[in-house]
Amino acid sequence: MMSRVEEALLRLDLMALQDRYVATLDDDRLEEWPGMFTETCRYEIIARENEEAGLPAPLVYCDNVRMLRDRVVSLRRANIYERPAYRHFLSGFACKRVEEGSFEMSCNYVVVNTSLRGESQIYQAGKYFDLVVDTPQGLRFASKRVVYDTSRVQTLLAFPI
Amino acid sequence: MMSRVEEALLRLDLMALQDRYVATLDDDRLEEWPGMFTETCRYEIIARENEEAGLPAPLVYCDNVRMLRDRVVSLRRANIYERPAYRHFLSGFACKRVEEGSFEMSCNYVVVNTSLRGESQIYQAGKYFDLVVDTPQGLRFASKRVVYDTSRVQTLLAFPI
Amino acid sequence: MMSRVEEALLRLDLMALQDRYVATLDDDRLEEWPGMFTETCRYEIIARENEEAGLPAPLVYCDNVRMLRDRVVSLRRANIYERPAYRHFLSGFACKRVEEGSFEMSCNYVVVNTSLRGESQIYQAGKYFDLVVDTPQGLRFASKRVVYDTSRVQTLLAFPI
Amino acid sequence: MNSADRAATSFEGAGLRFPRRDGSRVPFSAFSSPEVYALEQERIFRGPVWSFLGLEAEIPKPGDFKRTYIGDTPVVMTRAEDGSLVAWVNRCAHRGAEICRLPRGNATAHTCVYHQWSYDAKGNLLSIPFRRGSKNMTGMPEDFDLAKHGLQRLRVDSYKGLVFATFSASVCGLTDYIGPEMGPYVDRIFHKPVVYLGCTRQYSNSNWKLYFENVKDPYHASLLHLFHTTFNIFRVGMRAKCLADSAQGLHSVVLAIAQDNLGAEAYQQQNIRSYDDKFTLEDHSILGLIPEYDEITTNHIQTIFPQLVIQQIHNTLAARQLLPKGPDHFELIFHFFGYEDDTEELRNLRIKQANLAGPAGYISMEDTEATELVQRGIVGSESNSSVLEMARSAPDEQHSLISENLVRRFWRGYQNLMGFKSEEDGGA
Amino acid sequence: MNSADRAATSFEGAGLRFPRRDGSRVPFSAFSSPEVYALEQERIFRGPVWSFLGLEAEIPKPGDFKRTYIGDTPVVMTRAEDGSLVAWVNRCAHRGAEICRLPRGNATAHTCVYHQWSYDAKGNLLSIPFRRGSKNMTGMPEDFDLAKHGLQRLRVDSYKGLVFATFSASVCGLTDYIGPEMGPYVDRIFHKPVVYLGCTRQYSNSNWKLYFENVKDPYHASLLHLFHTTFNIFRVGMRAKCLADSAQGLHSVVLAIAQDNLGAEAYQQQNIRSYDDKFTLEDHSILGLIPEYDEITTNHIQTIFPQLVIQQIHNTLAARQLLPKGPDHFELIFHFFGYEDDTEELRNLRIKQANLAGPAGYISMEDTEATELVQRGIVGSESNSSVLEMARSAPDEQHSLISENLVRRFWRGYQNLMGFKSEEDGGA
Amino acid sequence: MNSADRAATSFEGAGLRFPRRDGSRVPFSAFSSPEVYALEQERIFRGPVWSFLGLEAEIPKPGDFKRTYIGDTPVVMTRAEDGSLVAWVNRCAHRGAEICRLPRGNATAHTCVYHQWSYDAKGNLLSIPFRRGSKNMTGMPEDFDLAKHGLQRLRVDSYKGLVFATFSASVCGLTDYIGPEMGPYVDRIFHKPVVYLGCTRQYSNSNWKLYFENVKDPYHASLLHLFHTTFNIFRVGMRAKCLADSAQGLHSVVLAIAQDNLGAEAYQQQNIRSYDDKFTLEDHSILGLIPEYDEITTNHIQTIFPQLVIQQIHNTLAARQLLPKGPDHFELIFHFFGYEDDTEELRNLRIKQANLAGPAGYISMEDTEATELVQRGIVGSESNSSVLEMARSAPDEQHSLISENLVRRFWRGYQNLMGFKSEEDGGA
Ligand code: FES
Ligand code: FES
Ligand code: FES
Ligand SMILES: [Fe+3]
Ligand SMILES: [Fe+3]
Ligand SMILES: [Fe+3]
Repeated sequence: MMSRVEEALLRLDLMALQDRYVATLDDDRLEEWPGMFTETCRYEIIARENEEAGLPAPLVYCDNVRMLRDRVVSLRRANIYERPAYRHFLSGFACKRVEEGSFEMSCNYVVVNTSLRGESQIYQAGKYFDLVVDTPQGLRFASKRVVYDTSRVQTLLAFPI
Repeated sequence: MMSRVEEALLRLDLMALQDRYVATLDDDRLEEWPGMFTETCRYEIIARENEEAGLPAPLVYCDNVRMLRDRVVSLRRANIYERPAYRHFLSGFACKRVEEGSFEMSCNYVVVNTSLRGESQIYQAGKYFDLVVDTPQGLRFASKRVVYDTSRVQTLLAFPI
Repeated sequence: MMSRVEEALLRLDLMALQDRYVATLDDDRLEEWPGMFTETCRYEIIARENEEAGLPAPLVYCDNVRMLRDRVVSLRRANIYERPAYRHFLSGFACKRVEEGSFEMSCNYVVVNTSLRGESQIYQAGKYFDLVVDTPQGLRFASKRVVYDTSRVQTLLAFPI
Repeated sequence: MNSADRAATSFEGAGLRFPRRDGSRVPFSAFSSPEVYALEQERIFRGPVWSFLGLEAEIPKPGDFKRTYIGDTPVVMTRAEDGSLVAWVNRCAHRGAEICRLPRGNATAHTCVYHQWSYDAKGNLLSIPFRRGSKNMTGMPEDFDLAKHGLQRLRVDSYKGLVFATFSASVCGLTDYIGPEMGPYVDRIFHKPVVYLGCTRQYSNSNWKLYFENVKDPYHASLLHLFHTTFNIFRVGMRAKCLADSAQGLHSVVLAIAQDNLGAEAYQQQNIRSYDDKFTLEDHSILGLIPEYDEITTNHIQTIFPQLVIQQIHNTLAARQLLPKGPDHFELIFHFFGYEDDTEELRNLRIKQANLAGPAGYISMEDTEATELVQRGIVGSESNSSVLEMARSAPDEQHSLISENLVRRFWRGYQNLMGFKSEEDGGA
Repeated sequence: MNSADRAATSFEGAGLRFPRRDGSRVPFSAFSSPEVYALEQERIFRGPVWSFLGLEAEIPKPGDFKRTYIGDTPVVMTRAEDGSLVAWVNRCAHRGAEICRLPRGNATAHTCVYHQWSYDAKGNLLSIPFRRGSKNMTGMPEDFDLAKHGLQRLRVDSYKGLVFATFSASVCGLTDYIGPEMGPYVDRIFHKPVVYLGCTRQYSNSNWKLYFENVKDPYHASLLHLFHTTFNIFRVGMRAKCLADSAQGLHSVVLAIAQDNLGAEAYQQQNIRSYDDKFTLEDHSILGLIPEYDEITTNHIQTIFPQLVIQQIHNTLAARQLLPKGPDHFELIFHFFGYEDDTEELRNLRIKQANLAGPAGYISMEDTEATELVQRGIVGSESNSSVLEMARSAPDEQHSLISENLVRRFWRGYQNLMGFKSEEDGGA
Repeated sequence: MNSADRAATSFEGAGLRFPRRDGSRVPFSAFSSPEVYALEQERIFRGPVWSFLGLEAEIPKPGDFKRTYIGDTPVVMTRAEDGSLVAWVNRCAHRGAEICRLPRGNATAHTCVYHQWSYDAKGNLLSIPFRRGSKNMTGMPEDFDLAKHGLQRLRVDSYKGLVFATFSASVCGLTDYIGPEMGPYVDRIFHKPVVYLGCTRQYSNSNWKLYFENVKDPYHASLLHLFHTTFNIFRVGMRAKCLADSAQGLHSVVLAIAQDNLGAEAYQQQNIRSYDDKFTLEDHSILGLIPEYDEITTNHIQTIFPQLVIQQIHNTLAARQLLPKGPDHFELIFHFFGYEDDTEELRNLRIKQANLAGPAGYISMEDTEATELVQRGIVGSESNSSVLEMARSAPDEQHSLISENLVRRFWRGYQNLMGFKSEEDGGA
């Protein structure tokens, strides 16, 4: 039973990480977002049509955590867009240990966004493919690949998914 | 490990409470809804725009459980509206113990509603901010503040969120 | 505490089964879908309006696993439809042991589908009513009744829910 | 003023011209023009046709009602206390609110929620709150006559348990409307009392007439629906019958006649016959066929213009109700039914065979896929036309499934109803 | 060219005819026609009316602004640095971008994000980047006059803290527009400084005029809203007052006057009176009524055409802003407020009584349900009319809640503004 | 009858009049009128223009196809077995269904699913099931000629790997259409074989011409897109070139020319220069610029009317395809590409710099935000006009980014194509 408990605790920890991740974005705490990644992380948002065709063109592509921080500064200081009101929802969670302290995790996501005039719409649906590592600071994303179904991006994408 | 297990069990209990809460509403078992609150509870639905501006105007505001029961009677007997077919979905769950037997809990919600003509639409998205207390009868909401993003309420709001 | 842990593990196992179920469909691994059912299973998709009126007309009705496999072959080989891009989301999970090795489970679902032109829409919302049994091969659905609210089926239904 | 009137006006000038007189060319704007759609509401749905509302079996008891539509107009069909069938527009005579707010139910009086004007099941205005005022308050004028402010009642009739209604005072009676050619085929399915089994609804992003074309087009059946072929089920010796009514040509029936009484076992034995590959059904019961009519057919698909398609596919029976929802949408409701004297086995088979037809049906799901492919394909080509030539040289051929005769016949009837000329006739 | 112009043209030919001169028959197409809607934008919202924008209390400080609408047109109301009220169309004088991108805020200059043309709070164009070019680059023409390219300013005025604006140069002043009949009732509610408490928004799938009818129709109150009746609360001795303005008849007020100063306790005591069943409120405080006006009313519902409804229900106060959103949608914004000198108890009661009115209000949620029932009920019946007969024989009766006088008066004013003739007048 | 025809008719009467002859005033209804949109489909997209469909690199092999649009009309571009490029309307010659149901793929024959009419890659009708009937069944008429019922083929041509098609038989050849001014700049980017890297799609709630204005408007660049400024990146000595074609003025190119070959390091060193605050990029590689053309530009933005914008921003390359989707929507597809001979380093840089442009691009995301601000800002102001005055007095200035010359030139070409008169010319 101990191993079943250990396994359950791992699953719960990973789910809690994902919950914290989406709450960070949905609460507009962008400044905390890069801190959930490792220094050498990969963060990518890519259309499923490209992914399935083996084509690399991304919507967003970062190959280290500094690029994530740059994006946050740009979003806060430079770019002009209607402030999103994201709500992420997750389901179909799966995880497995790939090696000691390193875990693959995936799940569906849908982002419901509300416009300034007060209408909530599905902004984007897709699937997360994550690699999580255990660090002295806790679980961190070594890679988060966001593969989106909703290939027609409505207006623009500012905030991360 | 025991404390990790205790913590996990608490988290699961609180998530299960939230699951029961939404199932109660989605199954149209309104009569059971007030029973999930304490006698002196607060239940409030308020637009995020008011909340962020520090303005108090609510959509629904109850400062005790009797008001919840009154609302149920009114919905069942007095008010005229198309019966909703809510489906709540939750994500981004967070909780913490504030003191012995008292817990803060929050999560995203989206309510999908289906009209009588059979179309399902996003009715409302937002976030729950709850205070849960442990009572002899089990976990109860001492406070549930429903802060909604979807400021344009479609047609009307009858059933609680 | 042990019994609380056992109960929590059961709940987690059943939730994980449901997660695997939706991931199987959303990843378009239809061939694995019948394997999640028992040989003598029931699988049914039925409109809530019929269910509530006590009328039997189904959208899909299978009374053994061979019918599920037939459906997969038909979908792969015979039928013509735009390939769906489903994303299931679940909430309001409830479960209870009905007898040794046999569990009732229910939850809300919403399926977000993305068309080939890249728009994501709510395709169907409803509730699962499941009977799960413990078999030597693991947990299997002895019955899965999909009661859908969205009575206007958009265009057609090809893939299972 | 009325939007259909305006459309009519603009069409009197412009006109939707059909290139040919024989229905073999249909301008694509017939499927997308909002003006054509508005005019159809007037000339067809509020015009001289009988529109199918539902089955008597849906409202067996006095007071039973169902909310539905004729074209765009909300109507209610109900059974009065005396057992008679009634239909009225679901619009309060006071300020126009929908009176009946539930899809189905039982009520012998209907009270509008807005000001509680109350009507009996026949649509007569029974009472108006404060009609006589109260204390110093005046109430309705003395000359206000309740009898003149009932709901808008429709002519309603039923044929063998199928309920129809019409806005037209002048159209012929229902039996004549169905006509001598179609009657016997309706009778075939509705020769004994039926039981309602529930419905499924399908919503398509395409024009309602594309669906009408589809069910009058036996040519597509074996080409679009590949279920039988894929599973190597030969329908040996299948004979066909394709008939239209001789009046307007808007109704029709297509029958696929089994030569032998094929039960599930017979189908199973056919597995020895195969095409290139080796797919077989694991559970053959879905294609069982328990004989229950004099002439054994696997398919009986019959349209009674404009809102009904009668379906018998193996042992599954349905009355499909077709409702237009704007120029580029329609709703299709499959009302499943059985007979009162069904054995349990037969009833179960009907339910299992609901897998064949309906929004998820093995041999029907492709139909809305096809109509939507047309709706999308014709965008930008509104001035082009479809080409309906199959069996054009054999307009009287009735035993062929390889034919577009019924479709061409339909378009001639449609042009006639709508007042649309052909270019060959010098149509303006 | 302008879509309203086109619509106008087509209406000059077609015309929306009202069957009667007295406003007692309203053709249903008034609620669904896109042409009527386009014409309303021109003849009403951009015409000779004052449209409510919000409360001064929403923008108390210089620079405070709020984005809103007059009809379909986006406008901003703001307070200039000198404290004066200003309103301008939220459209950059350069290429038309919305300048003000936030619902609310504080700014004494507004810079368009597209090319950073910058305006002061009064809409004067302050600066254009690179106006004089740069190095070899030319910039704006020499004769370009900043003063001629400010934002489109509207006439704006406030009455007792209620802010209105108009596109019309010719309409009379605001006080005259409100008129001598309505003024005292506005004063009643706005006699002392108010505090803004926030807003709730409701979006309805129905025409904006259905809501206007609704608030001018005291007849529906006790029939549609069953809250009081259900909880056996008798409103003994309720007197009423229903007035329209004498100019156009487009404004109105409906008062329900309590005979006694009924506090929560008084209501509680009434529990002994009961109807058939035994429902009682467990928490009566929601129906408390702390006296605060000379004349004690439970309800004061007043419309100032076309965008304002003033509401006092018990102690909850709101200015409802009505915004049309196409022929079949409107948005309704409840701006809740209190008085600066509210006691904590009174303020809390106002907030608690927000449960009575608003999108989820016990005695208001049915209103949009009703307007939507009408919008759905009239589809297909565009050439029919509603029937407004209640108290028609007593057009001067002002003390009755059982009356459609205000609604008929409204439609006569509407016809006049829109230039729609009556058939009785031989309207074309 | 055809909705564009009807619109044309109504416009012949009404006309969209431009206040001035020089393109400096654009009536806002050009961006919102459904009639203008319908007429654009006819006079532009089905008229004498070459519309961009995609890159040859998207369909390198025989049989490769891609589904796309010209205006509203669905079309397919494909490569025939002989390697030639082909384009046809994606509409079956039978009853109009979309034939090609996948966004991309490889097929040398296309079979409509509805009745399995089959076409080769060039759109020739190859076969019709049961054409000759079967047993007693008649089939198609004797005189039915397959050759007359192929798909509607378009003129198609490619220029340096960019594929274009036209409905027009009379428009000049593609090279002439691109013209002598634009050709060299297309050549600059497409001088050697390219590799397709995938696409991203953006959907905007605004009129397609607002996007066209945007990419012809260098004036907005440093004012709307604040990325460089925010990170204190000075683009010292940036020179510009802005050219339109001399034929219609509908094409154009805007270049921002770097004086030095600035690599990432050069940018990094500029951090010493700063504005008011201290924001710096932590990872500068995103602004690297590996020199690869004779003239080093940071930006090359070139429009080939009506569906193409060629983009080079630093080392990221894209062909943006602009598709109108009704009067108030457009879709923009960024087709990213590299060169066949890219080093790994250069290819990776192109991919990383996709962060700069596209729906989430640091220096492009604001463009759709801006076009939507205009679309919302002009509601209710359809009879007003935009004011395009920047550098109006210097129409021949080509080295300035502070200019609306290209935008005015565009509107003159647009008026010409659409047949819209100016008021200064006495336009009706
Ligand atoms: S609208 Fe029906 S009673 Fe008034
Ligand atoms: S549109 Fe406002 S500055 Fe150009
Ligand atoms: S529509 Fe294409 S084959 Fe019939
Ligand atoms: Fe079919
Ligand atoms: Fe009301
Ligand atoms: Fe730009």
